[in-house]
Parts: sequence; structure tokens; C-alpha cells
Amino acid sequence: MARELLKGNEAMAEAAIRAGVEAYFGYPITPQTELLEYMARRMPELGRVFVQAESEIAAINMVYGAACTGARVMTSSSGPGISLMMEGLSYIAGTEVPCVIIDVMRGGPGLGNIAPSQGDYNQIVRGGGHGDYRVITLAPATVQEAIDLTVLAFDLAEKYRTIAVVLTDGSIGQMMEPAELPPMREIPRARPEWAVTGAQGRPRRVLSSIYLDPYEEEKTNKRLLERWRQIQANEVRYREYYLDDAELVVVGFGIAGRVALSAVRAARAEGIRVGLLRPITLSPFPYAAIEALCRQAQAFLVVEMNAGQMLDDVMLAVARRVPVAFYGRMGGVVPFPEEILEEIRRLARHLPRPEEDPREAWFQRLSLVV
Amino acid sequence: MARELLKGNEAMAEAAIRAGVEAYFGYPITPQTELLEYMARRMPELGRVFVQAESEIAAINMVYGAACTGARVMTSSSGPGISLMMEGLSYIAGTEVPCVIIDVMRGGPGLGNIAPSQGDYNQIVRGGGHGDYRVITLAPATVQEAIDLTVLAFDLAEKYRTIAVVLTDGSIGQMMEPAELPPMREIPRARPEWAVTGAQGRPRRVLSSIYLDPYEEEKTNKRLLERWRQIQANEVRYREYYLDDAELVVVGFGIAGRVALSAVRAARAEGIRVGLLRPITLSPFPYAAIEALCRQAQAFLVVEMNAGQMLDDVMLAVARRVPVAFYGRMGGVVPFPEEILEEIRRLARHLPRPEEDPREAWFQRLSLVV
Amino acid sequence: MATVTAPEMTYEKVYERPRVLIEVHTHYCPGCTHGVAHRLIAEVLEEMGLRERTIGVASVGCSVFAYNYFDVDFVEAPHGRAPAMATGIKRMLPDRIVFTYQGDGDLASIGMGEIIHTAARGENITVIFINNANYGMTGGQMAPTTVPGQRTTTTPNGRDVRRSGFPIRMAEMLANLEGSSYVARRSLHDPKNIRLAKKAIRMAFEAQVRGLGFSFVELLSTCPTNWGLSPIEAMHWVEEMMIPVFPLGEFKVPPELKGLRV
Amino acid sequence: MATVTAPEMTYEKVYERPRVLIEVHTHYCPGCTHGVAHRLIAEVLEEMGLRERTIGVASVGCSVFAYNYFDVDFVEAPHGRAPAMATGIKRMLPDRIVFTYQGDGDLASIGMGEIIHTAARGENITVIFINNANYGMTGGQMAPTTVPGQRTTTTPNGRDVRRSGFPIRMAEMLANLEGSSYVARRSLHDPKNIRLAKKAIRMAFEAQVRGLGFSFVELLSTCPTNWGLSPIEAMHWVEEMMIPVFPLGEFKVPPELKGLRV
Amino acid sequence: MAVKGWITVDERFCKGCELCVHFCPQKALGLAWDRWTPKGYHPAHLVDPERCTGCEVCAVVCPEGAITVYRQAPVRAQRVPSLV
Amino acid sequence: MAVKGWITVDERFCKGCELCVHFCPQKALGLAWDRWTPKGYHPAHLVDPERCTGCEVCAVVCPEGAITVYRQAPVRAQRVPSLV
Amino acid sequence: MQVEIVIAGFGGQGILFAGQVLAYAAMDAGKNVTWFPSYGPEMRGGTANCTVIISDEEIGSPLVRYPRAAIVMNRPSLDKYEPLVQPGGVLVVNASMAGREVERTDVEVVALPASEMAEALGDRRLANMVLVGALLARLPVLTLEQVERALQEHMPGRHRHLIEQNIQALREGARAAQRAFSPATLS
Amino acid sequence: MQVEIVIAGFGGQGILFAGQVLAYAAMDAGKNVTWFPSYGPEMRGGTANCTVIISDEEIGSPLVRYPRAAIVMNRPSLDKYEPLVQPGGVLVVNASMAGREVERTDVEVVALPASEMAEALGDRRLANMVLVGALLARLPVLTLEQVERALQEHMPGRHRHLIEQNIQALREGARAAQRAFSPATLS
Ligand SMILES: Cc1ncc(C[n+]2csc(CCOP(=O)(O)OP(=O)(O)O)c2C)c(N)n1
Ligand SMILES: Cc1ncc(C[n+]2csc(CCOP(=O)(O)OP(=O)(O)O)c2C)c(N)n1
Ligand code: SF4
Ligand code: SF4
Ligand code: SF4
Ligand code: SF4
Repeated sequence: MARELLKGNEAMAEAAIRAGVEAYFGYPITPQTELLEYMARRMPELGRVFVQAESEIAAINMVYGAACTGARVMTSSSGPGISLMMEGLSYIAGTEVPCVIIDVMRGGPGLGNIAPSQGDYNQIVRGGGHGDYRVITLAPATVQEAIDLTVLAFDLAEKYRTIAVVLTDGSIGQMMEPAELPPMREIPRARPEWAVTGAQGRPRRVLSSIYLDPYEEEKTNKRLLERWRQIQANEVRYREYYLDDAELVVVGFGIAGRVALSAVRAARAEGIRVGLLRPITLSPFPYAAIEALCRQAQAFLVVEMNAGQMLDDVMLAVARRVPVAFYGRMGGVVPFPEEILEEIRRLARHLPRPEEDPREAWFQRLSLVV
Repeated sequence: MARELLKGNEAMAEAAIRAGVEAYFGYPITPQTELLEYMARRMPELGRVFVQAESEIAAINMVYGAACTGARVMTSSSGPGISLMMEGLSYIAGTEVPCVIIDVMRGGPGLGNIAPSQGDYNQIVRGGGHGDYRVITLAPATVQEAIDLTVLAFDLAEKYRTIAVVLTDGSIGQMMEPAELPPMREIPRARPEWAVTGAQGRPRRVLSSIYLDPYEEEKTNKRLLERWRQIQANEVRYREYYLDDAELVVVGFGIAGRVALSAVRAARAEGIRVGLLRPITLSPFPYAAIEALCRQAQAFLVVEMNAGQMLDDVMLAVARRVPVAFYGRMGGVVPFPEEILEEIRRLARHLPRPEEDPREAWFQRLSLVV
Repeated sequence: MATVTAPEMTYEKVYERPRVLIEVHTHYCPGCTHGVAHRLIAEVLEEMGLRERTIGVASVGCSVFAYNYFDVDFVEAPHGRAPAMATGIKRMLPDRIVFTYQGDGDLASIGMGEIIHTAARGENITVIFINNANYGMTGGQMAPTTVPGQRTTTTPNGRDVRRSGFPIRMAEMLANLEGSSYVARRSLHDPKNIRLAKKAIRMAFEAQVRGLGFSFVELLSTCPTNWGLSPIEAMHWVEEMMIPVFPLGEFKVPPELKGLRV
Repeated sequence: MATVTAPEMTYEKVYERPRVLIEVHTHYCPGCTHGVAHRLIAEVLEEMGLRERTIGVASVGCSVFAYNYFDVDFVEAPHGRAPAMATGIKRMLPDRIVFTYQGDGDLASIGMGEIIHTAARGENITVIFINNANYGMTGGQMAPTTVPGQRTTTTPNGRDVRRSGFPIRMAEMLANLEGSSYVARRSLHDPKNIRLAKKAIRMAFEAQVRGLGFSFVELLSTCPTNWGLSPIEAMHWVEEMMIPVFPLGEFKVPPELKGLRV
Repeated sequence: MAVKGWITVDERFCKGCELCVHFCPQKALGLAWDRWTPKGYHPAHLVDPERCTGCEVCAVVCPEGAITVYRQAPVRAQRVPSLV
Repeated sequence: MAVKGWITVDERFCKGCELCVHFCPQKALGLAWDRWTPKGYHPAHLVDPERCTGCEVCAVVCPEGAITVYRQAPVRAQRVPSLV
Repeated sequence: MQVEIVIAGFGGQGILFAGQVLAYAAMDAGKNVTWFPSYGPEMRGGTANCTVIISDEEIGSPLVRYPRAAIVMNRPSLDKYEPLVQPGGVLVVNASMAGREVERTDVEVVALPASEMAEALGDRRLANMVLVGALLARLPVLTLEQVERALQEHMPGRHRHLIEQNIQALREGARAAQRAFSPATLS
Repeated sequence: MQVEIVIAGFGGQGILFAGQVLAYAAMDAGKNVTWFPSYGPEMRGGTANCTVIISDEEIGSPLVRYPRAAIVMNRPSLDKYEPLVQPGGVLVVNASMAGREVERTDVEVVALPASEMAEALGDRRLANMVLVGALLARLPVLTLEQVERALQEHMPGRHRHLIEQNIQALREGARAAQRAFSPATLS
């Protein structure tokens, strides 16, 4: 298909439609609203379901109900709205039905602002809802990736009967880039064997997240864990740039990873042996890939648009074998390549000790500018 | 004062009252309900405010409003109800007003069950709401501690203008133990200089979490971060048992830490040099204390009633200097001391390699029993 | 069950437990009329031949285990969100019969937003609303339907309307929304009223079968355990204390169902 | 401002901007009647001498920045939760005057539960409800108050009541709750109605001052930007399209305020 | 003379709540104080078969759907109408 | 003869929405097309002072509280009543 | 020295109260004690149980898999806890509701028709105290007097009129336990 | 080779559209391109801007601190972006609204009375295209033809009747830019 100039939010909406989404339930919130509005136009045209819910809580529970029928369903929101979905997400996880959530992050905490941010990494990756559950988290850095990962999200969610989140932010949601949309898929008529559709000519089915007996609940927790282990084994994804001979490794996801790429190129132009690892699946996180890089890298630089959330995952992988530095902007500020280039130069000049706390050094420097 | 036989939930309620709580807003949920019911009786007697909110969302926002007047206020709930409070908590954090939340954990995810659990560690400690914020998290292991930490929670919340969570579970909430209540405190008449009370003879005040300009929001994020650094510097708390000559160190919080204590004693009786570190502040987490123990310990055993959440924090502190093993029960199952004793014995017999993944070994053993 | 034969002559079965009710012992307290409501719904589904087309949505409350008792497909919703889940299901499967079964804490307190908007949207589902004037499952706290002066564990001196507010009449509120088709309040406190309650439930499902939109039946129900009354005393308490606050009747009957004999 | 002296004789000031309105340029679009509502509230607070005793609760919507415009203490609530925050404030400071200012998405959609329960509790606060038939701040999506057939960005072919439901009349709904004291719906589409709107706002605050419980004023307001109309066209649209769906009037006047001349 | 009726109580379900006993217009029912159900309740039973008219009232009020009602009639193919 | 009135428009606030112009019963107001406010709008002003009666209608409809209204009267201590 | 006691039976048999009485007595005796109940209205209709641990040192786990003693007041509880009592421990059975004999021979067994004995004392619901009395006769972790004082001190106001009855039941149970001497103790 | 262009001015001046036209042209020319807007209704009334990056290789950051070129359509935008344009870069100014002279001498400056020129072409709102034309005359990252084709290809249906006007404006701007030659380029 031909390349079109597409806005991230609308591209993800159309990608979901081509992937065969049968129902969308959502509520307006900047910087995600274009996705909702696109669905409001297109879904009825296609005879599919669009409902503007009265709230994000209603939206996630409509998704929950629709998912129980075995249909491909989704919602999308941002910060405050996502927080309201936490109970519903925990129920969906506990009921083991698949669904897709697109989270277009904005500055927080609280009402904050509508600028691009990565402040909700922990909320999504470490589970903002109650109970032990994990969700697949995909982080696009371009409009094309936003399209591809939206489609992938549906496939993985169904394959593993889990929640898949496309975790992006206002920058990807609002920017336009040339991208190619996938062909329109057929919507499968058959429903999975667990779906609730009316007990016609078969024993009745029940979908619920309640297990009053702790030992039964523990079995369920274990089942979720088993599934998560498969996901960890099969679904880790990331992209590498200039890593072959890299002595310094920058790690960043989404838009931050993309800004870092410009900085890495500039640093290379200055002769600095630096590369970039951009995690595409934030969970499962590419621990092994980063651990492997410890053998070649003299230091890591983690770049995020938050106070250091993915940083913990990198630290867990590196385990202080080599030094880790951190650079973060917060509250909706998108770093410029120049800032990251400066950090790379500093690392090239002087390596911190592995036992140093990267947050400490960062905070000291931050205090000078903010 | 004399020791009384007190039920955890009621002890925390009375402790809050003695600490001068002026308003309680809550909603019923097992295994926390006795706390609400106790407040329903006592608060009106004392001429203080009790409101049964229509939902946990209303409750946390009533707390938000009341906190903005500079009063000592609180709510309490469990799993599903806490998840519904995530948006409100993020707003409160972003507005920098103090309040206390008591979270009496139960089995999850979803509706799950009402048995004791520690499955919500990540939700509270790593921030279940959107945006960059941290909350002080206190984990009692006895009814006496539940009392003391409830009082402490109010003092710390006000000192740092932050949210303080007493993170406990159905076992502490429901069990009875002899404990001593603190004397009744005076309620301070004076309101803090930021409180919204009507602009009488002073410039008006505004409390909000919105900072439309990302650079302003970043300043706010930094202010929160600064405060968090102070909290990390001043407020780390934990308890040590038999650590002086310990070669094996068990780490567990709350009821799990207490069960571990029985196992440690039994192991000591068998001549195993094992000790226990029980974190009392889960955030700020006692990283330094655990890091220090790496010099003396041959291995750590992390015991939790979840699939390994605090485990990540221990791993961050240990950084694979020495092996870490994990033992978890999930879904509301409380381990018996015998189970943990068996894990200690195994460690004493054979040490894993530091690079081994503790979850892997645990999961394999778990598969045999669950 | 085979017909029982009395010594001298034959008897014929005139009533038996509906097959839609699964043959298990329920967890409800002795004398709790949740059980009556269950039986009436089961009878209606059976008489209308809807069992294989029906999907139930259980809610959080004593009826959380309702899915154990009906021989139909079921899901269990988060507290108060059953109407939203039902909306999701019905939009995907418009030709199925979808009903929620909710208590008064669930529907009228935490679930107020969902029930009103589901009614306003005119979702073609049926809602069975059990009003027992308190939160049963959690041990008898005040509900939005708790009557003035009623003692509960959170209104130990009786509900003081100045501090704890006034009871909310859901049936009347929902009847005023254009999206609702059939709305009635009935009571389960004696045989006569139980018969009327069944008629209302029948009407509600008839409305859904005809695609007339949101149908709602509020049932005044007992909670002997938390009221601290015997099952029989509880039946009287409904009549004396609840009905004056929650008048019985059909508040909205769509023209299509007027004069329908059920 | 000094009095202006026209060449031949003296003029005296008969109206000036209320002092309770801070002297700043607002972020509202030209001709948006959010500004009129602000001015009326400011005038009432000034006339009643309540400035120093008042605490406002802003909500999420175009009026999110209301706290920048009133010279009174203010807080800003999460979307839909202003009544809960106001409850928390009022319970701590019963002698202060607490009001919320909420849009129709905020109050009637996501905030439905909070507004109904706050009214049912009879919280002694005042709620100013701006009904502009859509979500302004986020760019003109459907609101619960969007009138049938109205085009919005989420009802591109006009609101189809079968798919998107019917508009909700908040004033009528809240008037039916025992906890509410004064409830009115007014419009801001011309000078005569603006004068009536101010009277209603005055009555609402009078009710709170007297401790009569929950008071509520719904104001039909314009959103020229998202309606795609000029400010003047928008005023006419209110009259022609909204008033037929949202009748004006006082739906509940407490006896204590009957005959009060304001 | 009134129709002759008969009822059976399924003791797997009965909880001895006595609602049937209370509402029976003929006062034909009672609890069996000498027996326990598997769940530990005293079940209801027909204490005075002579009085039962098969009016179904007991079945109408039974929360457990434990009661089956029979009525005298000439022998023929069974119909099982439901309640009300 | 009608009361003589006068109005001033505070150009810091005016957004040129023309509501005052539209509703002025005397058609005494208009926008100043030759001027911009600091925020880039054409402000309203009194185009025909002779016609203004000080009826306050413009101030009543002004969303920005930008209008001050004066009315002819014998010189004495000022009272500043508010609207309505 | 630490002693763990499990009390189990139907809801309504006064299981939790019996445990609380022991806990109060232990507290007043200056010992460490924990009382851990099965909880939640969701448990309604099911069986109730509680674990009381009395110890001289700080108590670790409030739950144990193998208690030192158990009082079982119905059949399901007997089936559940008979296998768990520590060898040499004490198993007190309400013979009125147990519906079967105890099989284990390595524990001290006291089986009393507690319900009937209680009925004789005027109220079936005193069976729990009868069995507590019996337990104390065989497991001298607390004296009868200490428990009686605990009843007097801590019985909630609205039930004070029942104190005497409860004390009677305690003593009756203890006396009966002395008489009914089980072989296991001889070994 | 990568070129960054910032376009800034009041909302309603067609800022975002001007950027999109460039982006479409770049895409059709087979180049990599990103279009990054200021966004959100919350921005209402404020100033609008967008950043267009055109490059031969995969584009990293869609935002830059120092753009190669800037089109500023009002005073605040001039104040904000004049200092940021790269030395040797291009600064295109709508003289009708700028309200002051450009101070920098190390950048190529094109200042045109775009609003008046647009008015002459029949619609003030064509000023954006006038300035885009001017930019392309000095920064040959795309040809006029490519941009004209982009207008024809991608102009949304309901605005197609405006295509001709827009093309006129483009050409007019380019022509004017050739004439108005600024000293900076000589240095
Ligand atoms: C979000 C959330 N809050 C609270 C609870 C706890 N809870 C379980 S049942 C219940 C009350 C149910 O009462 P009602 O709806 O009246 O039904 P009933 O039990 O009276 O039949 C509550 C509050 C929960 N499970 N989830
Ligand atoms: C939980 C949450 N959901 C969504 C939003 C996004 N949001 C901001 S304003 C708004 C709509 C406000 O519309 P309305 O209440 O009608 O006020 P108006 O802007 O029309 O004055 C929404 C949905 C949010 N901030 N928080
Ligand atoms: S608690 Fe009340 S509502 Fe729940 S089952 Fe028992 S009697 Fe019924
Ligand atoms: S968007 Fe609508 S409601 Fe918001 S300020 Fe503009 S005109 Fe007013
Ligand atoms: S009504 Fe039903 S449950 Fe109750 S006693 Fe009679 S048969 Fe048993
Ligand atoms: S009404 Fe007010 S804002 Fe509008 S033009 Fe007149 S003075 Fe200006």
C-alpha cells in the first residue's frame, strides 16, 4: 500500500480497524481525543460498535463486557483516565480475557498538562491496579511503529488472553509522518471456546475474577504467571542502533529513544563510540539484551521523560556491572537532542563508578537548570 | 496506658483518632470494614466528621477537599477500592496536600477474595496513579505497630505535605493482640499557611495540580523529588532480628516478615546462622541496610505474599553481589512457618549462583505444590 | 422427580422448581428473599424460553455468586459496573437477552453513574434491582436506600438525614429518563406481592425481547441477618418500614406492552 | 476608575465590573457565556458580602481556570468530582460558603454519581452548572446534554438517540431528590434571561447562607467555537435548539425563600 | 370440599426459614425438629396432609425453590405449569 | 427626552464578540475596526454617544465584564450599585 | 514456651468468643497472645474457627499448621483438625455434634457431650465454655481462675448477666475432663 | 541532509496547514518528513506553531532547538524564534504583523508584507502560502512545483476551490522573495 501522511492518533485508530477491532468504547481526553473522534466517524460506517462512554470507568467496563463475548475490543485514554481504569484492568486481568488499551501519556501527576510525557511507565509496566498481574506493553517511536504495534497488540492480547497496552505519548499521538497502513482484515466469525455468548447447545460458561478460596486464587495467579513466562520467552522486542562497536549504550523508549537517536548520530559524528538500544516491549522488558551489552559497554545512559522509571529495569539488568547514568526531563518537557548529546559527551569524558546512584548525579545537574 | 486486646482494624481507627484525625471518609470493603464502622461510631461522638461516601472515588475526593483546608484527614479501603482511588491520589500528590490512606490488602487481582495478601506492593510503592510521584508506605507486622505507624503516618504526611499509606492486610486488620494506645492528642486550631479557608484578611489561595506549562510542571516534579530525597534521607525504618552473625538473611514485610520470624527462630534452633530484616518503610525502602548486609550475608531469602514485588527492590540493593532466593505464596494464601523454614534449610544446604533468577527457581518448586 | 402417589389416588404436579435454577444449595441466609428473586427470574426465563439466549451479569454484593445458580451464561462485574459490562455485551450480541442483577449498594451508591447513563442511552437490557435497605454482603452498612432512622453499622443511632442524607428512589428516577421503557417497583414480602413481582419481571424481559429499550424492576427484599430479624419479622419490616418510603407500582409501561396479559 | 466627565455635565457610575472578578483577560473564546456566568457569580458574592468567606471548586473543562478569575480561595477538582471535594471542604468548614462551577460533561457525564449523592445528602453547598450541550475544552464532543440531532465531533451525523441515547435534564432530576433545597434552570442567551439567571444564582447562595441544603443553578450557555457559530448566532441557537429540550424555570424553591425579593 | 393437595420439600435446599410455614393459609406445614438437613437446618414438611389444598402459596414464598406442589386430579398426561 | 448615558469599554478585557453591539437597544455601539486590543481584537466602543441611555444592557451581556456604565445625574456622592 | 490452640465449629457456636476469653486471660496473665479468626461476612453460613497463640516471647506467626491443642465443635472441624494436632497435644471434642469417634491415639483426647451438658446448664450455647474448661484441665496454660477473671473483666456490658452461667460451664467442663481420663495420657 | 523548518504565528493564520503542505510535498518527493504541531484545545487563543523536518535518512527527534529556517507570522513568534534560527539559516517574516525589524545579521532574512499581499490576492488568510513561497525561494529543499502538486493532491475536498488562490500566493511570495534580497546572504 502507498505511504500516507498520517497523524499518530488517527493512524492507531485506522490500524485497529484494519486489525479487525469490533468495538471501541472511550471518553475524550487530550492528547488522545482524535483517536476517539476518528472511531466515532469510522466504526458506524463499517457497521461496528462505537460508544462514547460516560466515563473511563464505564469505558473499561464496557470493554470488559464486550471482551467476554470473545470480540476484538479496545479503548484509549491518557493519564487521569487511565488511572480510573485500574480497577477494571485488574478485573480483566483476573478474568483472563484479551483487550487492547492505547495510553497516550501526558504530563502529570494530577491534572498536570497535555504535553508529551513518559511519567506513567510504572503505572502500566509494574501494574497500577491491585493484585499480581502483568500487561504486555508496547512503546512506538514513530507513526509507522504506532500502526504496527497496534496491530500486534491485538494479536498478542488474543494469543495470551491478556491485556496489551500501546504506551505512547502526546508527541506520537499528535505528529504526522508518512506511514503505510496494513490491509483490512476479515473479522473472524468464530468465537473462542471460553466466550460468553448464551448457552445454546452447550454447557453454560461463566467469566469472573472471583476465587473465594485462596488456594484457587493462587492457582489462577500461577496460571497468569505461567502465561507471563511464555510471553517473556517469546515476545521481547527492541531495536538496536550503532551497537556493534559501541562503548557507550543509550537506552530510551518511544519519543525519548527517538530524540536520543539524533544525539547518538551527532556523537558518532564527533567520533564517540556510542549506540542506542530502544526497547519496543517495555514489558516483557529486554533484560537479557541489556545484560549481554554489559560485556561490551563501558557505561549506559538511560534517557526518559520522567524521573527515572524504566531506569530501575535497566539497573536490574546491569546489576552494577558497569556504570549507569540517567537523564530525564519531567512534567511534559521533551528533551532536545543537544541535551542528550551533552550527556553522552560527559560520559565519554568521565565514567562514573558503578556503585554511584545515577539519580543522584542527575538530580544535582538538574538543580542547575530547573 | 494499659494494654488492651485490640483488633487491628479498630486499633488503627482509634490510633488515628488519638492522633487527631478530624475527618474520615470511607466506603465499606472487607477486610477493612471494621475500621469504617468504628469511625462511624466514634467520630460523631467526638464531634468530628464521618461521611460514608457513595464510592471510593468520592471518598478520596472528599479527603482531597478536606485536606485542602489543612485538616488531618484519612480514608481506608482494600484492593478494588484502592484501585479506584488512583486518580485522586495522583491529584493529591500533585497538589502537595497531606493525607493518610490505610490499605488493608486482600487477594487479587480483580474481585479475588478477602484473604490476607501482599499483592498490592507495586501499586502503592511504585505508584499506581499516573505521573511521577511517590508516597510514604508503612508496613506494620503487629497490632501495636499498626497503631504506632498510623500515628506516624499522620505526622510524616504533614511534615512532608505528602500522602502516607499504612499498607497492611487482612491478617493484621482482623487479628487481636494486646497493644497500648497513645494518649489523645489536642487537635491544632491553627491551619497551615497553604490551607484554603476563605480569603479573610489575606490574599486568596489556590490549590491545584494543573501546570499547563511543562516547565512549570517540571518545577513541581522537581519539588516533589526534592521532598522525596529528604524523606529517603530521614525516614527509612526497618527491624533487624538475629542479624549480628547471620550468614543467611531473610527479608519480609508485614505479616510475611512475622511468619518468617518464627521460621528464623526454628532454623536458629537447628543451628542455622540466619537472621531477618523486616522493612517497616517500604518506601522509602531500606536499600542501604540491605546493601550493607551484602558484606556479611552469603545469601538473601525474600518472602512475600505475592509473586515477587518487593523482590525487585531487594535485587536493586543486592545487585547480584550475593545470591537472592525468593519464596512467595499468592492469592491470599498465608505461608506457614514450616514452609519458610524449609526454604532456609535448602539455602543452608545449597547456595544458588548470584546470577540465577530467583523467580525461576521459585516457580519450578511452586509448580510442584500448586 | 416422579409424581408422588398418595395411597388411594393420583396427584399431578402443579408446581416444581424451574429447571433454569441449578440444583445447588445457595449461600444466601435462611429466609433471604434474594432466593425468591432468583426463582422468579428463572421461572420467567423458562416460560419465555430464553435460557439459551440469555447472558446474566452478576454484581458485587450477596448476589455476587448468582452465576452459580442460573443455568445460563454469566459474567461477574466490578462493584457498580454491571450496567456498563451489560452494555458491552449487548452491543456485541444484540440478539441475546442480557440482564444485570444488582443490590442497592451496588446500583444506587457506587454504580449510580452507570445505571443512569445506561438507562439514558436506552440500552436494550433488563436490570433487576434488589433493594434491601442496606449493604448485606459487607455486614449491614447504610445504603442509599436505608430509610430515615434505620440503624445500620454505619448509622448506629439510626440514619440521620441531616448528616447522612435522604434515601434515593431509583425506580422513579429512572422512569423519568427518556431511554427507559418499562420501570416498576415491586416487593417480595408476601405471596400476593411476589406474584406481582414476577409479572413485572416478565414485563421487563418482554420489553427487551421486543427491543423497546432499558427495562428495570426494583424489588423490595429482606436482609434478616443484618436487620437482626427473623425471616418472618423481616417480611413485616418490608411492609411497615420500606413500602411507605418506596411506593410500589409500575412507573412506566411502554404502549407496546399496555394490556399485555402475562 | 474615575468618573468620566462629558463636556457639559456630570455622569455617575451606575454599573462597573465587580471587584470579586480579578482584573485579568480570560482564556474563554470571544462571546462565550462562561464569562457572563462568572460575572454574575462575582456580582452576587459581592452584593452578599461573601468574598472573604467563600471557597470555590473549579472543575475540569473550559472553566478549569476559573480559579484565576475570582478573588476568592479556590481548589481545582478531578473531572466530575467537584461535589465530593466541596463536600470535604464544607464538612470541615461549615460556616464558609462553598460552591462548585461545573460543565455538562463534568457534572452530567463522569460526575453523575457525585452530583446525585451530594444532592441526596443535602450538602449545604451551591452548584453552578454550565450546560453548553457539548464538551468545550476537548473540542466539541457529545455531552449528556447534547440535543437530539446535534452534530458534534463524536456524533458527526447528529446525535442519534437510538445509538447515543437521550439528553439528561439535570435540574429536574436533582429537584426530585429530598436533599436539594433550591433548583433552577436559567439561560444566558439574552439580557432578560441573564437578569433572571442572576436572580437564581442569588437565591442559591441565599439558600446556602441559610443552611437550607444543596442548591443548584443550571445555566444554558453558549460554545460558539465548537458550535461553529458566531457569538450572536450562538445566542439564538440556545433559544431555538436548547430551550425546547431544557425548559427554563425554578423547579424547587424552599419555603424559607418563597417571596424573597432579590 | 376443598381440592386435595400435597407438597414435597427438597431437603438439599431447605433452610428451615419457616416462611412457608408462616404463609400457608391452611397451617398445614411445620419444621421437622427431629431432623437435620445436610446443611444443618430443620427442614419444613407437611405436618397435616389433610389440610393441604395445593394452593402453591408455600412454593411462591420459598426462597430456595425447595417445594414441589401436587394437586388431586384424574390420571392423565402430566402438565407442569410454572408458578403464578 | 431619554436619559443621557455613557459607557466605557476596558480594552484589556474586550474580545470584540459584538454581543453588546448586537443587544444595544439604541444601536449606539460598534467595533473600532481601526484599533486592536493588546490581545489582538477590535474593541467595542460608543459610536453614537447621543443615543446611549445608560440602560446597562451592554454591560449585562458582556462576557468579559469590560463595560462600565454611567448615567446623567446631578452631582453628588457616587453610588455604585451593581447590575440588575 | 508457646502454645497454639485452634477452636473450630459452626458459626453461632461461640467459637470466636471462646478464643477471645482465652486471649484476654493470657493478656491479663502478662503473656504474649494472638487471636486470629476466620473472617468476613462472605464466610457466612460456613464454619468458623480461630487460632489463639499464647507465648512468653514475642509471637511470630499468628497461624500454625500443627497446633498444640484443638477444640472441635462439629464433624467437619473434627475431620479437618484431628490430623493436625501435634503428637502429644490435646484434642477436645464436642461429642454431641462430632458424629464419630476420634481415631488418633497419639494425642490426648477429651470427648464430652458438651451441647447436652450446656443444655443442662440452661443454654446449649454454653457448650463452647464447657469445652474450654475441659481443655484447661488437660493443658494448664492458664488457670480456671484466670479465665473466670477474664470473663468478669471483659464480658461486654450487655452480656454481663451471662457471666455466672459461663463460669459454671467452664467449671463443669473442667470437672468432667478430670473424670473422663483418656488412655493417651498414660502412654 | 536534514532541514528543519518552524512556522509560528496566531491561531487562525493557517500555521499548521502551511506545515502540512510542506510535509505532503516532501513525502511525495520520497523524502522522510515529520510534522510536529503545538496542540490541544487548551492552547486555544494562544499562538500556534509547527515544526517540519525533511530529511534523506530516518528522522530522529521531530523537534529541534535550532531550526534551519523559521516562518514567523506575528510579533511574539518573531521574538521567540529570531534567536533560535541556525546561523546561515533562513528567517521569513510577515512584516504586516511583525511590528519590528529583524536584528540578526547572520541569517538570511526575508520580510514581506504578506497580509497585504494576500489581501491583494483576495484573502488575508493566504499570507501563510505567500511566506511558504518566499521560504522556498531561499531554501530550495523542495521545488515550487512539488508544493503546488501537493496542494492539488491533498487539499481536502471542501477546500479544493481554494487551490488556485493558494498556488497564486505561493508564486507571488517566491517572486517577491527573489526581489527582496537581504544583505545577510552576501556575507
Ligand atoms: C470497589 C469495591 N468497593 C467495595 C467493595 C466491597 N463490597 C462488596 S459487597 C458490597 C456491598 C453490597 O451491598 P448491596 O449492593 O446492597 O448488595 P447486598 O449485599 O445487600 O445484596 C461492598 C461494598 C468491593 N467489592 N469493591
Ligand atoms: C478523568 C478525565 N477524563 C477526561 C479528561 C479530559 N477532559 C478535560 S475537559 C473535558 C470536558 C469538559 O467538558 P464540559 O464539562 O462540558 O465543560 P466545557 O469545557 O464544555 O465548559 C474532558 C473530557 C480529564 N481531564 N480527566
Ligand atoms: S446478608 Fe442479607 S442479603 Fe445477604 S444473604 Fe444474608 S440475608 Fe440475604
Ligand atoms: S470552547 Fe466553548 S465553552 Fe470553551 S471557552 Fe470556547 S466557547 Fe467557551
Ligand atoms: S420456605 Fe423453603 S426454605 Fe423456607 S422452610 Fe419452607 S421449604 Fe424450607
Ligand atoms: S460584549 Fe464585551 S467583550 Fe464583547 S464586544 Fe462588547 S465589550 Fe467587547
